[in-house]
Amino acid sequence: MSTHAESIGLADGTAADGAVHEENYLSAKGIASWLTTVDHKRIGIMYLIAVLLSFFAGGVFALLIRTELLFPGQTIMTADQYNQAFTLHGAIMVFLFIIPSIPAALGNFFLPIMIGAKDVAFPRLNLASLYIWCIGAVFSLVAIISGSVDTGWTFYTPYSSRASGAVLWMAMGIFILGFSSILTGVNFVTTVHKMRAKGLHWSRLPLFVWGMYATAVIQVLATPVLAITLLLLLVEKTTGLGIFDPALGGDPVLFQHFFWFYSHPAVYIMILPGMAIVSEIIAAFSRRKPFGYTYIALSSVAIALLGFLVWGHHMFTAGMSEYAVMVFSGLTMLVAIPSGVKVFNWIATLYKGSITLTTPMLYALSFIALFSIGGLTGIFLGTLSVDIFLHDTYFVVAHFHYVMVGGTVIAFIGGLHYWWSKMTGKVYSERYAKVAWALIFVGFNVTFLSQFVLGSRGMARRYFDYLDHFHTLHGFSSIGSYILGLGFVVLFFVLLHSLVKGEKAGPNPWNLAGYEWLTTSPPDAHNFATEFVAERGPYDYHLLDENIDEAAAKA
Amino acid sequence: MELSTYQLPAQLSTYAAEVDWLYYVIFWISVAFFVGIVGVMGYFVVRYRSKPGVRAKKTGHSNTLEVAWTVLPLILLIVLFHWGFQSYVRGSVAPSSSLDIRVRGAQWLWEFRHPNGMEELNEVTLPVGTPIRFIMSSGDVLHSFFVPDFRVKQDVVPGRYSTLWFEATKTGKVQAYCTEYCGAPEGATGNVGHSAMLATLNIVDEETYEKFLEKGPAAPEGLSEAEWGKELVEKSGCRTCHGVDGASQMPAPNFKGLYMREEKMTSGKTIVADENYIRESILQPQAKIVSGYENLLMPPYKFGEAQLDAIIAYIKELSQE
Amino acid sequence: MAHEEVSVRNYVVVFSVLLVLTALTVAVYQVHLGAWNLVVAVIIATMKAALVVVVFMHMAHEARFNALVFLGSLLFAGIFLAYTLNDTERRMEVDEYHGALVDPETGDWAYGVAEQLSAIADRESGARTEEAREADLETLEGAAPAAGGAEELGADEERADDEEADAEEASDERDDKEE
Amino acid sequence: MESSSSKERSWFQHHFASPGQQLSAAKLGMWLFLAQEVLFFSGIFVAYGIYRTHHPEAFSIGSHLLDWKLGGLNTVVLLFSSLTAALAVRSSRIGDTRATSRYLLLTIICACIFLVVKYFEYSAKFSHGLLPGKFFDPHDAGDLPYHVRSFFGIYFVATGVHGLHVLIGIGYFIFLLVRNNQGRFSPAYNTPIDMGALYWHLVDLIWIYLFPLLYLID
Repeated sequence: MSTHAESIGLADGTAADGAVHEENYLSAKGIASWLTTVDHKRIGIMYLIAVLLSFFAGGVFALLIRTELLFPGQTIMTADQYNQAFTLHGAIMVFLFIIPSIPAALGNFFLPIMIGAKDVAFPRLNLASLYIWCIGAVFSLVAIISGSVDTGWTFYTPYSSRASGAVLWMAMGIFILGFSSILTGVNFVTTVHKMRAKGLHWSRLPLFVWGMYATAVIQVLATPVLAITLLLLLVEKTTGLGIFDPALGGDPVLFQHFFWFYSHPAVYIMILPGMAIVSEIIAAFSRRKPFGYTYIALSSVAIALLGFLVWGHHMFTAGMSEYAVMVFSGLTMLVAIPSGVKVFNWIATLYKGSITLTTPMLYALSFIALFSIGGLTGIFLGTLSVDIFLHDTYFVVAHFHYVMVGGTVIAFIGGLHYWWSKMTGKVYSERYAKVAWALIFVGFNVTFLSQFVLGSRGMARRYFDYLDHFHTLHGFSSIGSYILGLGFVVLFFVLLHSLVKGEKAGPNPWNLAGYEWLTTSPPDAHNFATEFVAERGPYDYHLLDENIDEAAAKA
Repeated sequence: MELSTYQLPAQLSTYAAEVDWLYYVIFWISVAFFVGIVGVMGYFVVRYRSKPGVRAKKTGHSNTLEVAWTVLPLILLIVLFHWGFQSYVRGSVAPSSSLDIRVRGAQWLWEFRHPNGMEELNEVTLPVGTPIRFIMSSGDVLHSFFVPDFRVKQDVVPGRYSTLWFEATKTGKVQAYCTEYCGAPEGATGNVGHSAMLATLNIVDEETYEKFLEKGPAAPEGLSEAEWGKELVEKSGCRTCHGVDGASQMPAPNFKGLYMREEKMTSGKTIVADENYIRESILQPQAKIVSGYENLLMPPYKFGEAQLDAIIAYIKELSQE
Repeated sequence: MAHEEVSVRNYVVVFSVLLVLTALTVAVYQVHLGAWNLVVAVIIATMKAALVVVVFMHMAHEARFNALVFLGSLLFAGIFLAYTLNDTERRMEVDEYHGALVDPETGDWAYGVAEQLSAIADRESGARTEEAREADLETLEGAAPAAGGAEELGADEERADDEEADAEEASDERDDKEE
Repeated sequence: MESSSSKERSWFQHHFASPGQQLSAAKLGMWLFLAQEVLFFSGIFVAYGIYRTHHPEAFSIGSHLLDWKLGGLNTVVLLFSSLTAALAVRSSRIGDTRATSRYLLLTIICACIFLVVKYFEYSAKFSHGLLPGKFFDPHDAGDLPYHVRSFFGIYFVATGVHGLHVLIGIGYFIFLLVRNNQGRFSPAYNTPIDMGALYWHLVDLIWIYLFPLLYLID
């Protein structure tokens, strides 16, 4: 065990110069030490690599789609290849990347540290969740290679129940990926409830932990309905069951109910971790306790619970009864409130803070701007008569990309930068990271702002070809997507470069107050050298600053 | 493409203005919120940039502020919900006096049937200024009928009917799209499948519509009259009973060599199968029946004049070979 | 564990109560109560379920949160059922065409239900070709031995005893479309 | 309990502060898993609810084709196995490992009886052509309404998925029996049996609802 004295209690902010060969979670070498590890930090790192690979695969499909749409008519692929491209872009990005991304990668790594625990409640279950993710990914890979999964990521019947066999593989793959998500959820809820260190009562939990907790609740309660939906789809495809296929007496709108009962809470599985990271970064780089801490924490839980009531707003034009349409539209308005509360509280946190514009802070601020656009356009789609016009057009595509890419992915990258030194012990170069941020910010906005106008002018979704009057906007969008792609490439080079040539990072490079900054970076195999006791809150910068003043006075 | 504003297409139905009004109400509210949020954020970031020696103020909290930015947006959203629902009801419940057009969506084509039975493919001629209700159903997978200029959209579900109504305010051609993903043929090149499933609504004035109902649709360009006749015969199911090769044992009279042939009627008279006889046998098959085919029940067909001429031209061409 | 052990007698008592409730469910089934049958059956089942959860699963001595988790899952399952029913049961109420399976005026079915119609037509005409049914029987016999005694089955009694297929009417080929 | 030597405490996971914390964490984890199972089966109950309200007469005819006596027998068998599972937990808590093995064995036997009865039920259905999906062809049942096939579709999915869970339960209980005979469990550590019993009670709960809803539609 490392004898890192200062890592307990209040770090004095100077880099840990003394320890040369101190033991940390990366020290054990060899493949076996990685494949059979139960250390939540290693599992987090493995998830991070797996998730970034699937992000790269999904991104390639996105660029293929945008290249196809650069010019009207056939550009680089045929219509059914295009359909496969957008289906796989959707399925890989949603099921393989964005749902496990923050909870399983950053959440696995930092949740136990931020509550002062040695590990998650069920470490072996955590490793099982990673392996189940891999098996699910293999099934999806077989589906991708073996042929035409062209049903859209939503698998709407009766098209999916009559489509080719490859849909069977993809449905089984996602069925298995669902269990990996459930296991992570069970793990996190139990960890937050049972494994908190002494002195860490609920009102002292970091907001990241609140966000992970709310996400885990949704993962546990919503994902099984996806499992039963895909199971029923598989049984219907193989034995002609007739629950969803109208030719056999089924009701395709019932499939949409089953699918969206999971998929709307799933979009909150995607955004809540993003919000959790942004709460951390905003508080850290304004060096203040977040304004309305309890309101931000409770709004995470409110989003998680309200998220189960509103799935019908995906189906306003699907042929639902007018009563159901009315009820769902009304409830959708409720779910917009907690998101608004969070955004206002973040901005109030900036007030009278001492703000430093590091790269993570840039990502957090752009999250607030982009997520606000995503959220506000959600109100267009929640209002009935406007949604009837805008449903299944590019307006919806732009809306959910603003929330998913502008929200979760930007927050994920912000979190990656924020904790990079803690995870890898290396420092990335701020200057180039800001270049990558600029490329991503510009590329993203060019790509998807033009899609808002495309959608409001009536351009339908999932179109292989379009009429000529949409050409200029599609051109802008495609060029924007290239800039966005370039931005991500630059970003990954910056991070990889830091791994190879980055200089060593101290335990608390930005001199922050979060509990994760109290341990060494990279952290000790058991997170803290000794038993962790929380004497102060995770955001008590005023206490931290007083200590620094005393240390400065003494020295 | 004609636009009513930078963001929205032309308003060509009575319902469009209402939707656009609510769209812009929400748009300007969103712009206000967005500018407010980003503006205040920008100002705070600049105003409270970290300066050496200046510490961040300890965070206070104010429940009034929290309650304010929970309740005020809630009230705003409830009002928006109310307007949205009111206008949705007006947009989804068709007036009772509306003209019912049957629509069948199938994989990658739209088929329209007028009340008098006449059918059109991927194109429909409709009167301006009268409420029109589409009663739609799909033959295979989910589709969705979307007319941006009328601001209406409704999924076309197989196994179920769904309805959509509008009242056009201007004559002219209006573009309609399919907006529920419905696949594409394997390996086919060019624009096929879901993105090619377009329909055009010809909005014409009242009399042109009445005249159209008699004359029926014009021949699709690029097809000669006989070829169009052949297509109509195949599409309308005549081939299930009538042969065209003069040899096969089909239950109904063979078309090959039919034109100007002498036929002995059940009434004993022999007549010449000329144009009028063929036209009459299509519209009222039971009027004159050739002896030996008494027990065959042919359903009456509704074709426009142009379509009848095309079928007759096709039969003539078959008879000359 | 903190609390003293529950005696075997308690468990057996609870078990016998569960048996009584099962018998009650079956008894209520014999009595024709119309729609109320479902309500009563669900109530009795819920009582049995509550007994199992509280006694067998020691919910009484559990941490409160575990009970909250379990009841929460029931709540969300209920929401799922309630809203889906709110949709499927209330179609055609505003516009009699919207969501109708059969055209209210002309009575013909919506498109896209070919297999369903052909199956209904088959059933009405009772026409199914001999070989198609024989083929099915082989696959079944191979799969599972036919149960011995003639199960009393379905609508009319006397039909059940001539188990062999000789008296069946011929019927046109049913096109079992292979997906 | 703390006094036992480290060999006996091999079951204690070191990242927990105390065995008490480990047990309560295991319990919470199990209840979360049961909540997830409830929602998994809720999909089937919703499909059942929708189609029963849509086609009540087809469902009641379909239900009459089922043999409720076998269903009732299965219910009693499962209730008894629930009892023996609970007794197994009780006896392992007071340290009577022989009684625990007996009860575990009884639970496994009851579960097997349940599956055998299920097998007879299924084969009776198969011989009458009442199969799921497109194989549904009740050749000697006369004029059944079309949606009886939906009833049997849901019947086979529900009882099939439930049967699968019974199978998983049997596997786990055999694992418990083996571990118990090796003397792994003691009053200080019997969490796996506790968890197995919780899972088994849930499987019984699902059947308590499935039996009246599927077999007893008047």
